[in-house]
Amino acid sequence: MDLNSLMLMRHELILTLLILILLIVDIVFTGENKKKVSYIAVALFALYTLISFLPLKEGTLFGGMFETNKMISSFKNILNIGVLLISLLSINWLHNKTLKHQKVGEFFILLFASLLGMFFLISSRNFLMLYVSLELSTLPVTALAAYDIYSRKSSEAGIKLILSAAISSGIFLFGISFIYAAGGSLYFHDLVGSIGHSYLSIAGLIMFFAGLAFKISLVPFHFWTADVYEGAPTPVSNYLSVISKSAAVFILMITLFVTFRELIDIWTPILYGLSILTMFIGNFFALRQQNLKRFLAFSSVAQAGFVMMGMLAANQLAVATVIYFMAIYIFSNIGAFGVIQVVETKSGKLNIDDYNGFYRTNPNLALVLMLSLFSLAGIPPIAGFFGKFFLYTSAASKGYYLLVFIAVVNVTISLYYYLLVVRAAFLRTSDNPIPYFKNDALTRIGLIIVVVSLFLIGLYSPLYDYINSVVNVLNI
Amino acid sequence: MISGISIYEILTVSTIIFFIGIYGFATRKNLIAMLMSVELILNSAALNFVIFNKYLFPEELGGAIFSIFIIAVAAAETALALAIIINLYRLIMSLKTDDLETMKY
Amino acid sequence: MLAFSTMSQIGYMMLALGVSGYGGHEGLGFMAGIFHLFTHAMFKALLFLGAGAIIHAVHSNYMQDMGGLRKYMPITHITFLIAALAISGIPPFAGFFSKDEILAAAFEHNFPVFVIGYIVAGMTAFYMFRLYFRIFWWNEPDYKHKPHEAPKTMTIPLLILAFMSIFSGFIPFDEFVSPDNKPFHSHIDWTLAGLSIGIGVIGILAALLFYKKEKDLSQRFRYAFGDFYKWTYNKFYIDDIYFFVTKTIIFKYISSSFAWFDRHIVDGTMNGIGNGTVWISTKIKKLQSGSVQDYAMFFVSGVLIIILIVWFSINY
Amino acid sequence: MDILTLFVVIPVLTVVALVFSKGIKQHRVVALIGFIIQTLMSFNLIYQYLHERAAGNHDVMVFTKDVMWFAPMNIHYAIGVDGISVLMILLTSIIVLTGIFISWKVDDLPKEFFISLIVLASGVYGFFISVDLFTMFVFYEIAVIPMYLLIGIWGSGPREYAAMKLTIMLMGASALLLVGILGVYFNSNADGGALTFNIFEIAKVNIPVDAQKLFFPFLFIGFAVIGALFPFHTWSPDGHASAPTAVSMLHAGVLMKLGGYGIFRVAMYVMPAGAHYWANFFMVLAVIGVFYGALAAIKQKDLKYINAYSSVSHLGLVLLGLLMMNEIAWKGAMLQSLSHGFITALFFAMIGVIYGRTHTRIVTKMSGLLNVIPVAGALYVIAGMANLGLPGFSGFVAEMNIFVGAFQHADTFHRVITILAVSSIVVTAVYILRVVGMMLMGPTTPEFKNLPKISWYEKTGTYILVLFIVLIGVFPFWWGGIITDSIGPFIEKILTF
Amino acid sequence: MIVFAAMTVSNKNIMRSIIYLLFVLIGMAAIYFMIEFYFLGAVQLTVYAGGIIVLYVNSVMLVEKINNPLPSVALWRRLLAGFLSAFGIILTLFAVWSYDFAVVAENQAKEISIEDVGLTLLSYGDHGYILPFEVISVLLLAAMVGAIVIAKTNKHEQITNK
Repeated sequence: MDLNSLMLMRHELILTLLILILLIVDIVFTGENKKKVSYIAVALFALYTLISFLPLKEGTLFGGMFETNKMISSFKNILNIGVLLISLLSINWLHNKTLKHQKVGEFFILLFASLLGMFFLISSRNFLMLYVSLELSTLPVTALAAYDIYSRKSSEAGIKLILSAAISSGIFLFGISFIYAAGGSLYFHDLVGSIGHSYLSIAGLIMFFAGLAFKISLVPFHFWTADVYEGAPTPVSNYLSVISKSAAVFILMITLFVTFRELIDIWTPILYGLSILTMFIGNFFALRQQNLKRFLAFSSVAQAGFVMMGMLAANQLAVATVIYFMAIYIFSNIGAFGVIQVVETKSGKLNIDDYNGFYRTNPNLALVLMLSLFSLAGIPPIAGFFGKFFLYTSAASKGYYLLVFIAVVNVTISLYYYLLVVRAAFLRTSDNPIPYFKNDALTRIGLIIVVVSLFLIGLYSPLYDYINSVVNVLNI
Repeated sequence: MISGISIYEILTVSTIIFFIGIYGFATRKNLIAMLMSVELILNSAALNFVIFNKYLFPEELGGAIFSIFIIAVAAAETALALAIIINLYRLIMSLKTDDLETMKY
Repeated sequence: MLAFSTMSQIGYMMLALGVSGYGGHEGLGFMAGIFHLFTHAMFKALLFLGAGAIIHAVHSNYMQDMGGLRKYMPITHITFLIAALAISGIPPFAGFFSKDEILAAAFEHNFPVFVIGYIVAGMTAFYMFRLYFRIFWWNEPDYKHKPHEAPKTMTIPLLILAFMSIFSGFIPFDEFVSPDNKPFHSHIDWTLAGLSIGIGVIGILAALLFYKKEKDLSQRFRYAFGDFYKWTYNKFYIDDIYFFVTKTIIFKYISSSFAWFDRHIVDGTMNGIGNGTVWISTKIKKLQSGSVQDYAMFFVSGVLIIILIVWFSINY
Repeated sequence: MDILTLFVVIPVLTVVALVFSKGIKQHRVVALIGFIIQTLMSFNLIYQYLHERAAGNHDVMVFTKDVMWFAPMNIHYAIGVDGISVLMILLTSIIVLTGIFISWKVDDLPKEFFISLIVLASGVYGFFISVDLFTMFVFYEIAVIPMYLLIGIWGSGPREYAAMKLTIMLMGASALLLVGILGVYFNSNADGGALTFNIFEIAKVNIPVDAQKLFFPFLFIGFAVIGALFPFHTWSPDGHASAPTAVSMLHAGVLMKLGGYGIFRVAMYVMPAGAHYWANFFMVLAVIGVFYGALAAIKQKDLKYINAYSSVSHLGLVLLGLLMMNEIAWKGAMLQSLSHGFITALFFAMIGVIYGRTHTRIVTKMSGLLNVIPVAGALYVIAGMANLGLPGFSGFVAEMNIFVGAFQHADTFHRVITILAVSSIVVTAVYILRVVGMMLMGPTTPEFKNLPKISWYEKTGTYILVLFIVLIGVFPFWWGGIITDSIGPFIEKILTF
Repeated sequence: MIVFAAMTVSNKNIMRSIIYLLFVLIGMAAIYFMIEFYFLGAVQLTVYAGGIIVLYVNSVMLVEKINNPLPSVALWRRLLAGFLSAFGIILTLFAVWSYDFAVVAENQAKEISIEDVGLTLLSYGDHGYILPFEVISVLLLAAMVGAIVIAKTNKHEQITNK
């Protein structure tokens, strides 16, 4: 244990440092200068994102409580990029909305704190660590969801999120306590092979699973999703829908594949059933939404179902594919939420019908929106297609053809509602369209990065090859 | 270890408290009361850890430490939740759960 | 008349197909059927376009408004004649070859069909030439506008088609159509050919007798050969039946019902799947009640139900 | 860069050029230049192909290229062409070229229109050059999606509904397709090799018969939906009727051909046992489509609906020909694909021309148009004649091959099917002639006395199409020869398994 | 303790509910003391009884009149929730009672002192919990910032009841 090995935690350490710097910066700048805090935050974060790409050694720390390897650090990098994009896109909203009450710095502090929680979450190899970091990732977000303190909806979203999260973490803890009783340890690697099949361990597994499924918003643990996404400020919904979900998927994958490999015959059917249920419920609810944020919430529920389908194979292909898909999903959803957020900030419009004639006034934004939605739907040559295709491949590799078929039927349903938005933006004209507006440079940079990535991740295969090559270290 | 009380009995107690918490969460009409139910749930979980630790694996401290963390997290959570609740009260002058249903379907 | 002349072809083509179907199992009959189908398509189109040109010229759809047009519309006249000859199976026009092959096939395999086909061939010839004489030779009515030759856009296709009607019979069709890529030689059986030419000629002559000039001859025939005239008269009934079959049955009932079926049943099913999905989504939206307590109940019951299902599905 | 990849790259470059061009004049010139290049390239491709064959190259596919794409799953970007795909590429480029001529006057969002059209075309090209199932599927979907925008934005009538229906049904079809592809993929190591998406690698393997029986219908229906197989054809009338002219042309002319091509190249080729097992069932569906499409066409009043049902009928013939399982029928099916492509494109072009002048497509409202717009009328008649199988035009050659092939089966079942299919020709004659009679002949409707003459760009477009229709009709052996050349491997694989 | 818990969730007076909750928490602490986890018991008492309960009391005083009875709940909801909870209790108890816990005999258990707890908490070796300890410090910081964010209002702005 020396400083050198502590550098394995580079991501977390720098991020903590960043939070502390921001705390100070936030105190230093007052009044009109508060605006600068956001730029400083984004600049620092961008710098940090760059640094984080430096190669990193593999290893464990703190007696096996914290682990890092290439897979984990590349996933952290993906999350970093996602958060960077969200921060880029949120500056516009922050300046419009919150400059008056001087809370710009806190926004970033909370955001980064939650990200820190995610990092500890995906690095944790101990259930205690898992629990604490899960809470660290949730609590700041609940604060962020209630961030817009003058909006009733925002407060409602915060309440709903924190209460749901509390009850889910209660059940989660209860489950862990059973696993602890059955396996005799809190360390993942101690638990491997020592859990055994018993009513107690199975109940524990399912309760534990429910806690993570809550974060991923699988049916029937998804109900908070739509309400919170709708009420929370859009950047926060964006964050919840991509970063929070991805991290939870990742750790769920590790725990299920490694720790609970013994119980594979138990969780496979659960995943199978919930995957179907999630896809259908998510799609059916999304079909009738007018509010775009709710719409995307249900669409993200449905996407979670697809991810579960990909996880079923429980092999290297599954892990690589799920990580790859989550990376694509992050970009697609950020793109969609980003456009919605820009429009909401500038014109206050959120309904699908308000987007009638959108292409004719704001062609570029409409294009970004369309590409993002097509990526979510899985239309080539946009990356989402490749992600989805590999998920199907992963599921089919274990012979789940029926599930693949159901999934593709669901893609068709989902295409329908994605096309509803495209229809509004492209096909229709309106007497009262969203007026043309010019975006600031940061928003543009963010959206351009999104679009470029959407094409690049899919067509440029070395990215997938890289992910595939780092995955083979799963065996703890 | 309490003499005369088996692990099963204590676990029964904690389970019942857990589900009383859930019952309370589902039925209370007041946000603060709901939050109190959450405390019951978290406490019973913490109790579980301690009991397992003591009865089954007394040579290490994982469970006990876990419950310390649960208590700490619960405190943070409560503080945050109460802050949001009070803010909501400032906005709508009510804590009824029925007033929380503006977003649905 | 336009629809009439179009529709009446169908029945004949059906018959040709029927013949070809029974025709033979060695490919000859079928080959011939197809051959005839396509040569037929050709002079049928020719006839049709010719009819179009005529209608264009006299501004009327009705035969009684026509007559003696050969003077005004020479090109149309010639091409129409070619078509009529072809359809009657007179060599060297295309129809001869194909029809001959059909009949040959029918003769070999199915004699009754051959007889029917044979008679029908004669009837066709009569029928077509009735049209031809009636339009181009019959006494001139009082034309309000002077009939004139059709524009080039019409005559040129007419000429091309006529050309093809003449020569397409010589296309080495056998090689083309042959089943196994080996050319297969159709030999023209001149006995049969003679027979079929004969019936064609008889038909033509009959039409010539009746319809070349107005009334006199046909009136006389009516008295002289009452039975025969009745027979030909009945053939007009056959035309009527054709007309009835095509216009009423195919148009009104079969086709309409297919169209209806397509729009309402097939399309309706496809749309129904879509609407059903939307309907389900309206039905279940109540689940998302907005109450966080309901959500918690769903959450807990979800966990419990999964546990229960898993427990029941494993047996210890 | 190899000759085939250019077919995907040039459209992309054209799109880029379009993005930077300004004003409708520049847009259409850029689009036109792009597609003239494409057309020249496809001629060049045919020339090169023939040259290659003449030089004694008897590979199944020529100009092949194989680049590893996603190594972990053995996905390649693998391309190559044989005689069939070469002709299909030619068909595509001709139709897109004429489509651009026909839509010379698009005034609403012209840039976007041409871009969508070109993206669609590049998807189709990609589909025809792929020999890797994954690549093929990618291009298939690329080809489907621009349709939504094309119909939705520039269409007429219930365009939103039609566009949505078309897209959803085709995507639903791709659901089946995808399951089928994955099923094939995971059985492609049956003989102990690696999993692969490459069609020809898979064809070397004997996929277990049970798997073939299971997955053949997925692939077949998946492809057949876009080829308007009977119960799944309902997207086609609505889609065609609502689409703008060039899109109807491209859609009926090219996109629907993906179905037959895919069935032949993929479904039947890699799963011969499945094909034989299912052939009769699908044959019944196909013949229902043939007969039923023709009958339904009679009753339609809208010109585009008539043509759409006619397409259902004629593409049914393609499927029928494929399922007949012999060389002549296959040749016929492929020729029919080509010929119907040109004919139906000409049809839709003429409908576009007429509609552009009369602003109605209802047959009963028009009469005697031949006097007013003689060239257009004559072209329409030519299209009609070609469609009903007049010798000298392409339709005759194609349909005859199919029927002759079909007739080679001596059992009652095939006989009945064949006769039904053949009699659809008669019905075709009815609806074609009916329209020609009602619309072109007879006294001229007063309100249409003064219609503008057909313009140069419309003429150019349609004359090109007529030229090809006649070329196929007059030189059938040349076209048939190219196809026959390439059918060998199929015979070997499907008939002698 | 169960009775108190039940009272907590059923009493119509929120202040009384809080007191009953306090009793439950004290009961928990008593159990901890009985099984000789003194430190844990102490934490339970100080944090919960001393901190959280006070927080509750404060906030209730802030927002509600103490004597206001809580609104009554629809019977179907109570029945449903009751059924659900009963179902859950049965299920969980079945799991618990069917499991054969390998209880360690009393004499083998060693005394756990506060020092042990402290050392375990702060050791960074195997079975050391310093990392979560650090994480939770960040968590508390974040929660604090969050609470401040939400509680902080700009005096110049009117609170809009949107």
